[in-house]
Amino acid sequence: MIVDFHLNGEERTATVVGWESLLTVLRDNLALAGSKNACEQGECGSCSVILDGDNVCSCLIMIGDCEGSTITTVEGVGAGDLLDPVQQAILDEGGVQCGFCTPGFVVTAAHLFANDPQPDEATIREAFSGNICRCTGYGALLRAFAGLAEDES
Amino acid sequence: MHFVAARDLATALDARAEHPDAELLAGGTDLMVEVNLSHHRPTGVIGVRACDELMEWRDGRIGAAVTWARLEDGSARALAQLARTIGSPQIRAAGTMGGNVATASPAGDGLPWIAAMDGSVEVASRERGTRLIPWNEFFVGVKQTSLAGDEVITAVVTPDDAPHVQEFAKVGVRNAMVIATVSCVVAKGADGFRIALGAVAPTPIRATRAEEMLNAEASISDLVLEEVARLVSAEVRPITDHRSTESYRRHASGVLARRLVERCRAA
Amino acid sequence: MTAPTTERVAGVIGESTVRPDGVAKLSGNFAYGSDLWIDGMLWGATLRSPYAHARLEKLDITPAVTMSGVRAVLTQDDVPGRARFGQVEQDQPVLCDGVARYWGEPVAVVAADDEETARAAVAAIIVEWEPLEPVTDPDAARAAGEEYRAMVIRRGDESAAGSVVIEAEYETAIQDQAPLGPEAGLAVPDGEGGLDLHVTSQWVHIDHTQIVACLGLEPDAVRCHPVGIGGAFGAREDISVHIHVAMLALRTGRPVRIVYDRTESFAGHVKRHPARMRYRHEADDDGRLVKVIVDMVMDGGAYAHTSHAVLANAAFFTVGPYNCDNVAVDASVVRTNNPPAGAMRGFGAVQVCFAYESQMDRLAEALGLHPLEIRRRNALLPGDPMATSGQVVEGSLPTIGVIDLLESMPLPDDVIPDDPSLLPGGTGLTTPRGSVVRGVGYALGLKNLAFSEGFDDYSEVRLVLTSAGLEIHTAAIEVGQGLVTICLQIARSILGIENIAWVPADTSTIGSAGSTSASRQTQMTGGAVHEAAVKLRDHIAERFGDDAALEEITVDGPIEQWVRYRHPPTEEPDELGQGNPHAGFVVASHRAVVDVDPELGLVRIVRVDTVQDVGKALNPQAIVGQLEGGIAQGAGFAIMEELILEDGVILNPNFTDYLIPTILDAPDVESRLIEEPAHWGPFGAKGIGESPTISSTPAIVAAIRAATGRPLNRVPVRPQDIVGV
Amino acid sequence: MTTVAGIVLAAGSSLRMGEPKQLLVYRGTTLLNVVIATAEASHLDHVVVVTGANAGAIEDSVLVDRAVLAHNADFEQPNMVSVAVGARAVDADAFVTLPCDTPGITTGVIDAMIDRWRLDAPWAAITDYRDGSGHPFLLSRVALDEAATVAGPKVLWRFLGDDDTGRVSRVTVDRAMPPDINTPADYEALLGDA
Repeated sequence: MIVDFHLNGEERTATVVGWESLLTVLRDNLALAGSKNACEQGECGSCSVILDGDNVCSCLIMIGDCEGSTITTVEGVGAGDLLDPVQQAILDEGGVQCGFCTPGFVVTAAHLFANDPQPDEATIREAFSGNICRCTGYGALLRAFAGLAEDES
Repeated sequence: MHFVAARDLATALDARAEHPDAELLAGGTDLMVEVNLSHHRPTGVIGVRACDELMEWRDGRIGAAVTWARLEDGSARALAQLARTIGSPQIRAAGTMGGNVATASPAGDGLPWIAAMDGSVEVASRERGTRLIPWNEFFVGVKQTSLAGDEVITAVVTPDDAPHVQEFAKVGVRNAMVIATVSCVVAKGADGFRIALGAVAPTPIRATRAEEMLNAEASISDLVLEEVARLVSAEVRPITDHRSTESYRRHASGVLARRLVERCRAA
Repeated sequence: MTAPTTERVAGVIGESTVRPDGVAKLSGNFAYGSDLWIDGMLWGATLRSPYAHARLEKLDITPAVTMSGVRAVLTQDDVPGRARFGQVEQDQPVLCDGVARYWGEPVAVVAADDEETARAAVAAIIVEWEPLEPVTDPDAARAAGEEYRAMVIRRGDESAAGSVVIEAEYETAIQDQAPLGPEAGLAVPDGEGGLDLHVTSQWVHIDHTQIVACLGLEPDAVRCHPVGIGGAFGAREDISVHIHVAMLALRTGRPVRIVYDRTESFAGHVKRHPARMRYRHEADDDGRLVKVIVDMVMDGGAYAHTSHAVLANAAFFTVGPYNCDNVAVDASVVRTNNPPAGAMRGFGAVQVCFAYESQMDRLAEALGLHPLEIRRRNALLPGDPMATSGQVVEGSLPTIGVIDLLESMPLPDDVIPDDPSLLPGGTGLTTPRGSVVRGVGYALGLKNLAFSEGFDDYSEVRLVLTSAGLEIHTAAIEVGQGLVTICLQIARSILGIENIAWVPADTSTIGSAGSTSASRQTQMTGGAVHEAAVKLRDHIAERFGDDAALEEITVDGPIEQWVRYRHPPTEEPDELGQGNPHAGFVVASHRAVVDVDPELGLVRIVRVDTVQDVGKALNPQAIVGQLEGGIAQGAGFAIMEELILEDGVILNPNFTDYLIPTILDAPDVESRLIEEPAHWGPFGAKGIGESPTISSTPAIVAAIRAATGRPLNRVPVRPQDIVGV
Repeated sequence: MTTVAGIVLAAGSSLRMGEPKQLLVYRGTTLLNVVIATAEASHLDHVVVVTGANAGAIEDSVLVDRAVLAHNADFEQPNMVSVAVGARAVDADAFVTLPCDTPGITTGVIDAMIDRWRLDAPWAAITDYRDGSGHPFLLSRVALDEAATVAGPKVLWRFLGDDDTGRVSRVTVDRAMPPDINTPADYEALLGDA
């Protein structure tokens, strides 16, 4: 089947069987490898994308259900090397180590701060409770997001 | 593969009748795991997450496609509490009440609430119309329900007199993204206390002996609370698996029930 | 498909320079192993044993090879060279040799035109097994003599006796590194019988040695290239996809890629050794250790991997950073049908730290001493002999420093939080404030730096100075820890050049940099960069004077400086474990504060404070990142991370049930660094990657004990252990 | 320059093997695919794979890079019919026969035959091994047309092997004749050698 959707501001088309995950189609059909394939069970958040305004795991979205959807991936958050403020904050605080979880954190952060520019710490923690990071212990990430919230106030 | 994106119930029911092998897809949080693991290759799928009727939510009737993210903000207290413990924000944005009911996992977080409310599952088919299945007839075993092949789960329905005083708790060894070791809903209505538990039997269960004992007592002393805990621990039928042990689950069931009775009493 | 190259960022040592690969990682453009792609490549997939121990009765690949789109299906008969691989012992068949010895052991590999066909072909292979009784009890394996290595350490007088005796048995379960990036490799045939292999690895040269042997090729026919790594923690020190993907590429003549899914990843890399440790500590009335007797068995699983070295670490660090004149250790690592064990952050020092620190707490309690006081009285310091090997501690070891500084750090207010999400059970709302008990616990941990026991441990670096700036050529692997940043800072500090590029080298263009493990790369490759940069600087000064411009220096072309850097030599110990097996030591302290719901056995780790011996802080932000990340892994091991086995089969090979701490579980961390320069390495820096994982776990368990009074002799601590049901 | 085509003979019904020998597992794929890959790796200008019996299953599993497929519906007929079918599928001046059951015919042997054609364009050629003669055979377009008129079994052998006109050139290969795989015992031996 053919699925059309709005991806990072562009109209895109994918020819698919239909049951594939959005993640698979992004990575294998559309060469957008920024969304990561760490667990494919919705248990790590590395494949987070914004789908019609919701932050979801793209591994759990069936591509056949994406007709007409609006999707933002990590590639659509900044503009290549020109970082979005959430990306810059993570970089400055040392919130990147191996970086495999990073795209998921970037997308979740973009979603959070778009909806709530000044989240408190409890809100931040809960918003990122679906994003596993194995390297940083989250301290640098929390400092990055708390700093962003402070900058907004 | 045949994909029907049903925007209304009639379309969904037609598709269900015409494609008996097609799978129903709501949030995808269960089905896609099976697909990703190569355990499953659907030949047809009926998507219902944007089905108008199924997205409706009003007092006493929760459309099957209502997401946990929406339910987190609802007025049914225990339902909101449990919704907040389901998976992660990403899962709650996609996962639905109807999906939880359809999967019928013993650890399904929404199920003890339905049991505590004495709720029913509303299902519909093109040929036979709508029927209401009481929760204890709908959930028949581990991941087994009485849904017929041509039916679609349309809603979870709770009676008008469902208790407003209701409390939820769930034990897991992680503070997010965790499958329940034991979950419990206690509600207090005109007929007294109701105690429902999840992850301690093949289906959600009510601790009826504990309820009877509790509701027969004029006042709830510490002794009565201890007896509630003891009876609940005895009444559940948990197993030992890689998530916990039978004995811990029995113990925790009693503790949770006792604590939630206290919380309801204080409410 | 290029390996990650590095943008240039400013910064010298001591500054918290941001990492040069950060922008690519944040924008989704960084290429990890699983992102590798060549048009026209084939997809590989692996058939695995469903049993931990079974005889392969029948293997018929006909249905797979005759499937449309399948290019090759290979079994053990197709291994072109040596049939077995392994870093130390070559005991693991490349593909099942007729008997599967662990769950998930690879049996056959497929290359097909697409992923779906490859998976379908794996499913189509006809395979019949005769299940055999698996050996899953390490004590039984030891009794049967199935030992990869047995060690005996005898020091001092076995008849010495103390007035206080503490005896207990401890157990640690299987922790998995669970790196988020899956195992992945892309093999590209070169058309001349050889190939280029791009593979997730911590040490491409040790991979290369094993790969060429099994492929039956000359060393220069295979080039192993580093790729982007999504975390490692030890999981990538051994072979996974390497030989399989290379065999498929050679056989088909096409590029082939294999990427493991999460379940395969759990099956496909080594674990932290589970251990059983029987301890007897004897101390005098002042709490000074008189004698320590230890008997331990570690489960190495089905194949040897690095079990020999892990056991040595466990045995030599049995007593921890403490003095004791009389020590007897009997330690074995055994062969079972459990998942193969190998390297994981801490490498043997983790398991014993849980045991010796629990023992120290019990001694303190018996003597009425504060936990930090008994540690202070026994502290191992420079000039002291190691309790086990007798090796005199050289260089810095601020054991007293990490105790005193930790003690001076303020404890949080003793107030149980209001926010239910910060209580045990979190948003599960299990626990009212009134049911919470707070506990505080302490632990110290000791670790060796770099490889030990006489291993010829080195790192090669080539610096190339061009008119554009400096290039650092090395095969050292950046796994996320920040090695690249540190090396650029070192070179910049010595040469005063801003423009420095990191050029990842393959195995054909430079010698080994050694493994990115054992807390060694900051000192080893950092040391190599340091030495090369100093030589280059001196050379330039001699020829061109101090103020020559880059254009002037490179007017006749680039200037190169190659070095092979070694740490001070170590020795194999004698048959009683005596000698000088180690190149140096690093020490750390942790203090954990936990809130516990004793009735439900639920724990929330409120905070973990730490003092880390760093030698010299080259990049404070990167160090804090290692400390916080290591503590999160230690916290996971303390209360949730465990692979559960049944008859050797992993029951939870997925992120649904192998639980890693989330942001709601990870403790707040306050870090303090002690800078007392090491006796070798760049600017006196020490490797600190492993320390935070070693003593954070026992500190947390000590805090839970303090809150509950339960013995808790096993990690992870489960709710039922706290409740006692 | 003249062109040479290889014709992989894969139409047979494998009576003595009892199962399609084209599909026997060999070197991680099928016997036929190994032979095709060898042919494709040689200097042949074209490679044609002629299928017949079990064509459906064989064509599902066949791996071709530059080879083309041709079908011989008359596969019960002698091999010569398949050669003719293959020859019709390509435009070439000479044809090299490659039975799918003789995986031991190497790229080097094929290239030696091609070299002979390039050297003196014989009417036909046959390979002389240490211990006998056999495939690959080479037929010029003229020889092929002539052979197509001969009836009966074993046409190639009778036509080339027994030729006494001196028109058949001999290409000497200093090695043992590669065995053809006709029976389960042959197959076992092949796997044993591998």
